[in-house]
Amino acid sequence: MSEGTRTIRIEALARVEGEGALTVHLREGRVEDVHFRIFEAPRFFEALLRGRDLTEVPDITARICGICPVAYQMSACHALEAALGMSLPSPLRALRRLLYCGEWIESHVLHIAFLHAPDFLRFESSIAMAQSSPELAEQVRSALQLKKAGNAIVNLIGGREIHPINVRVGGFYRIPRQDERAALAETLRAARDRAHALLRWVAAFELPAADHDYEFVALRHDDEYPMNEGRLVSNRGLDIAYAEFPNEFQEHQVPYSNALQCRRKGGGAYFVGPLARWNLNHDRLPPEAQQAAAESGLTWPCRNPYASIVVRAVEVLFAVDEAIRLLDTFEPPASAFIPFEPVAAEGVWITEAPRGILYHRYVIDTVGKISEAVIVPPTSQNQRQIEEDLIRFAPSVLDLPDDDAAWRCEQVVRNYDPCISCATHSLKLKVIGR
Amino acid sequence: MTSDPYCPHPAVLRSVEPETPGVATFGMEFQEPARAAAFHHRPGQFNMVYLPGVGEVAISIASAPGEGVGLRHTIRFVGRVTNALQSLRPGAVLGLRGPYGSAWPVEEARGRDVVLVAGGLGLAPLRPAVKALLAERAQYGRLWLLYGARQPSDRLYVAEYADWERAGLELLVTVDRADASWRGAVGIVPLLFRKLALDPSRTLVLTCGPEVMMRATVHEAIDRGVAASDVYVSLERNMQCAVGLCGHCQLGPEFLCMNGPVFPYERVARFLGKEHF
Amino acid sequence: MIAQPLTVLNTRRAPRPRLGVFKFASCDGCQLSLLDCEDELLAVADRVEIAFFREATRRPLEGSFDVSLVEGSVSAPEQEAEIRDVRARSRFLITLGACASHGGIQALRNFSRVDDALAIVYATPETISTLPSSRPASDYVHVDLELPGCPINKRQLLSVLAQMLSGGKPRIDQHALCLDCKRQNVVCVLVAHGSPCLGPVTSTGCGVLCPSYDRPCFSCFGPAPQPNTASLAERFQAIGLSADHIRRLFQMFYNQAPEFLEEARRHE
Amino acid sequence: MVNTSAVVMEKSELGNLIARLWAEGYTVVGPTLAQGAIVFDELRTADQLPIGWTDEQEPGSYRLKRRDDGAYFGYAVGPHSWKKYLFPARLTLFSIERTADSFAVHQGSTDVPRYAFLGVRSCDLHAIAVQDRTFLHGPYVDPHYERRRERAFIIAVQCGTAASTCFCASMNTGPRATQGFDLALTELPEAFVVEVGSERGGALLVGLNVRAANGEIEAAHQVTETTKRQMTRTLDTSDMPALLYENLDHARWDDVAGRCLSCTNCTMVCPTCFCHSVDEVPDLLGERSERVRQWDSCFNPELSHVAGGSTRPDIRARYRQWLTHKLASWIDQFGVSGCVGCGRCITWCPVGIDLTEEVAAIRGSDRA
Ligand SMILES: Cc1cc2nc3c(=O)[nH]c(=O)nc-3n(C[C@H](O)[C@H](O)[C@H](O)COP(=O)(O)OP(=O)(O)OC[C@H]3O[C@@H](n4cnc5c(N)ncnc54)[C@H](O)[C@@H]3O)c2cc1C
Ligand code: SF4
Ligand code: SF4
Ligand code: SF4
Repeated sequence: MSEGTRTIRIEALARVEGEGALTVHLREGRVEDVHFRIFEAPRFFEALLRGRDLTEVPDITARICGICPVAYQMSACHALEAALGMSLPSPLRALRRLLYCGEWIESHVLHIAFLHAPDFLRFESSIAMAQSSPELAEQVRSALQLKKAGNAIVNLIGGREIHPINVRVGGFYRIPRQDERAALAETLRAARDRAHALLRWVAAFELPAADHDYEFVALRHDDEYPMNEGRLVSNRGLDIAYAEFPNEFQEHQVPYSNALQCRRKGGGAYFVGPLARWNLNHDRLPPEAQQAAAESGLTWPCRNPYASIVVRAVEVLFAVDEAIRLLDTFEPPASAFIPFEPVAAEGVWITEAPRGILYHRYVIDTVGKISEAVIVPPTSQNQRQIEEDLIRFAPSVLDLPDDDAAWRCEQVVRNYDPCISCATHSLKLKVIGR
Repeated sequence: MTSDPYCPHPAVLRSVEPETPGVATFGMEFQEPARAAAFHHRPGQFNMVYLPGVGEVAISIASAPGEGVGLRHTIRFVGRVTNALQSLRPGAVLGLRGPYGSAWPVEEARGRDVVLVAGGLGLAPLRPAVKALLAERAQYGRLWLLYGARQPSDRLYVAEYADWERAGLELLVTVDRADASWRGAVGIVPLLFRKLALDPSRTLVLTCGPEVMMRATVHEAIDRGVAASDVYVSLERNMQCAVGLCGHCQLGPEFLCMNGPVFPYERVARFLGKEHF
Repeated sequence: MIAQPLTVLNTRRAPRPRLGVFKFASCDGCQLSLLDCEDELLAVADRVEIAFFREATRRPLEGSFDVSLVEGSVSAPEQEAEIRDVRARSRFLITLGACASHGGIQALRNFSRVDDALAIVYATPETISTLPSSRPASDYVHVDLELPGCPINKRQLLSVLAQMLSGGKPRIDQHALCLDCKRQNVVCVLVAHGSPCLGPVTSTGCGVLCPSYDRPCFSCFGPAPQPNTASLAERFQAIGLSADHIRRLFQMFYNQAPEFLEEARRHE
Repeated sequence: MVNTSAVVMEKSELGNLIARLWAEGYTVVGPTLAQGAIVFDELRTADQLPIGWTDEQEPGSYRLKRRDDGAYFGYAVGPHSWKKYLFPARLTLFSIERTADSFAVHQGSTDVPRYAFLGVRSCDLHAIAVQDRTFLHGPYVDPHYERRRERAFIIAVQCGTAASTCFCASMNTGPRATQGFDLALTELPEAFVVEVGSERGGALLVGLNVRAANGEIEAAHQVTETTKRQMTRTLDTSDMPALLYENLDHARWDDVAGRCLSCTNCTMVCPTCFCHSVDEVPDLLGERSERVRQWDSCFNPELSHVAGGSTRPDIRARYRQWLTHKLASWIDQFGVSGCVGCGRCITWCPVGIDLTEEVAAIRGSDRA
């Protein structure tokens, strides 16, 4: 089967957010070309933001992605607050971290149980998985309840699971009441066992062997596992402030895709997301999470992209505990938000979306209108890495029938939990300035 | 404690007879014999018909009191509930509560001439009045039924016309649009009035149909000398409780479900003509 | 035997009704709402056959559907044929959310000339496929029901499915948000705080989120029937909003809804 | 006049009164601060009352303000009315469960709270009496209202302040509460004068620290007299209902239709509006459904929906329906006006439409 030319084509990737296609061209047993094509229709967010009031940015950018709207709201608010020279008091900071925990849990569990696990267990979907045996049904049901607990956080702190309404530049609209917070903490405590069970479940999956020397890029914070702040670091010595991002990274248009790909300047692909965070911040996880990770057999460092699913489960566990800690130690602030007056300025920020670093940069004018916006989502950044993984990996599936080969290739893509809606939020307006 | 007036009672669908395209008559019977026995209605009253999972609507009782077993409802399939009813087959269980509302003045009509004027589905609530009048034919003077349908195939209860006529009803039918087979009148119902040899002083007029048609009928009758207090109309509005609590069916001071649907025209005259009131 | 044969979805007769979920230009949020029904998802999957749902299953697109849920706006050339194909395969087509029903937030670009922008922006604009504007499905095909929201409310989606499974044509409430504000004891943020709330002209459905978070509604459920936007805009002016602010309020998620489009124009 | 059997109760005793009610099995509800307004909610202690606060109301505007004293009841009426307890905004009437060959009706729990309403104003007492006529005194009785109503304990408060939107004096519904309560409090600077309106009211006082009143009775009387004089808004109700019936084509309806949002707020805050819808809420399995009753409004186009459209298809028709019903046809239906002059609909209309002004405009150019 390894003679001649062959093309493995997946017209539309399933179980990813958004619309993407994959083409792997093989010739004589060699990978000739790989195109991870994102055909999701472009939505021009960076253009739409021009002329809008800065207070509208968190609501508008949330709509880039229904799976990780909180990430957009977090990066947007922090970038704008940076521009306005504001820093938030610790209770508001804590609420934002809490909100992010909710999104990490909800998004990771969705990916683990619904999008990725069926690959490892060879089901078309988690619904088919649930319908196949009582044990798997229980597993799926438990994952759903865990996801619900994550959503409960976003629901309370954000107002609703998708496109939260309670986030604003300067803080929040309303601080959840004590009774609401207490009920949420209870829900989360009840979810801890499920988080452990999820980790045990995925840890038992048979991971294909892989080992590659990636450049991992993530935030790193002085004493926390990174979410909303930190410096941008890599395992190859990168250590920069947010503002330097454009000096080190650059987006490219590729002819076959509606999304731009981001690469290291003068270099190549890099890897963002849970595995990068794990490799760069493993020491910032609290002892319980570290121990659970160790028991699950996760190594550090870990260069197997298939292990991402395990890292996600570790992060879920961490986020549940972190959310409980944040709720238990919460002291309500005097006011739900810090008022501000607009000034002409520029602001840059990066936060850790579930899928990796999310860069926002805004230029605002004297009356608080946006004059320029740049957004670089994690999926754009991983896109080149995904292609390179496929080039490395494709030869090993050559002997499989087309459908199986396609499936194995998809699994490689899903290691990155690509969010295609995010990646096509724009047609790069950014290029204009250059 | 007061029992819940919103509560439907199970009834079994016994028969479905197609009447015209989009209209069928449903025969149904309360599941509990006691409830069936306790149910007494008067011509012109209506029931609330409930379809579990879908909703509840007001439907006139098309059968006369004491006419066979159970109750008959003639229903046009126009919306959510009625369309869902359309697919029911005998044996299905639905809910019923009633009877509600006022009735045609069948008793008051003794000794007088009666003109029944129906437009379209408006014949359904008049049918029990026809049956009641004919059941005691000798008690009344002349009995006319003026009936207007959109087209010949839209006429309800065609099979019964001969019996009615034999029993002493003078039936005049008109259609908006005739077809090749149609030999009768063409035009709007109120115009049929002009064909009647009325003695206005001894005539009662009962009408049910679209509001515009009823208004024209009323004017025609009054123009012919019938007293406004001798003209009865049956009105429709959205109804949800049927017991004067929910407020949907108001027309000025009237709750149509409780004080109506049948009114002496006099009582509602000043509001009926008000557009969108 | 209870009210048996059901009109819209036939639940009692095998096979189960087939459900398809389709995506056009969007954020995925509306279809995610279905996966966010953590307590009901498996029950839904039991009652209906989830026959196509790319975000959740590898099953290929085949056959026809009793109900199709369509997310996203038509904004690329090939999507015009796609939406027609979905319609042809579907008995009952429901659009999910602001994008599918009105073009969504990305329809803000309908206000500028995308062709020109493309040429300036792209080194090779010809490789990018996009339509000049972002359009609702109803511009191309008949839509049986539009579920409003950016995103939709999953409760409303479940209610629609439940109604169909019970044999009724689904309906949803579309009155002004204020009615539910009051039913839920939420104090009016416009009257009590002077916040520019769009609730009086916005369709209900969200569950009164913003006012219950001390925030004025910014209409992610779009216009209620017969919205008196002019009177509300006048009120906003009286409480000190600039024309530009009023324009932006009406140019959000439902910027293409005729009533909002027109009101925004009055404040240009 | 103030009931001469009135007694005097120290302000500090109010907490004991509340505790007493809870101990007797009542759920005490009354005014408290929330969401920037004085709303009704459960009260466990007296300090949950909006002590030292007042409300400033104008058409379309409501603002809380600090008072310069520590009055417990120094404000007028807020956005909530007692109907939210007696006629809940959303209520599952019963559920229907499909059985093998029929369906079964499951009535919801009949074990509703026994409410004690603390701080009921005179207008609201009249409003409750108006709703009694709707739900209890017609040919059909609503058991859901009945159950809540017959168990409710009512503590009125005589109004010591009128908002600019109040006009109870015009409607003969206040400011002095004379009947329909178990107890009525008049707040004096140092104490409450307590009138007893029923036997169970009197019984509740037994064991509380109260003393006979003397001079306080006249002082209490003066409180409402002053309030009455403060009231600036009036509604001329002469020749209702005829005035409105005869002006159904008045040009003012078009004028108000241009302003009205048809948002339903006025009907929702009105303590007498009773329109509701009954919806079918099926479950996913098709085995059970609920009959859910919710507040509805004549401003909701759906309310008058019939196959083929709405009976009142535009805002003009809907506003006209509301006003004529409230002030005119209500009298024909129930023998009283549907308006008790509480002014809520004026304050809580987002665009400040004022029914007294609309009536004045129609009257001013009556039959013009
Ligand atoms: C007293 C009375 C007697 C009636 N008798 C009959 C009859 O004998 N046969 C018949 O076919 N129809 C009759 N109707 C009309 C029937 O009630 C409506 O056609 C039916 O409510 C439509 O409901 P739907 O859910 O199918 O339609 P949709 O249009 O989906 O209506 C939804 C809701 O609107 C209301 N509604 C819609 N149309 C009407 C209407 N015309 N009148 C009142 N409420 C409406 C109902 O609450 C209904 O549930 C009568 C109505 C009344 C008030
Ligand atoms: S807060 Fe907004 S939605 Fe609620 S009643 Fe006020 S205006 Fe209406
Ligand atoms: S209140 Fe308005 S803006 Fe807020 S969630 Fe609801 S519809 Fe959207
Ligand atoms: S109509 Fe207005 S003033 Fe009169 S009782 Fe109702 S809310 Fe109060």
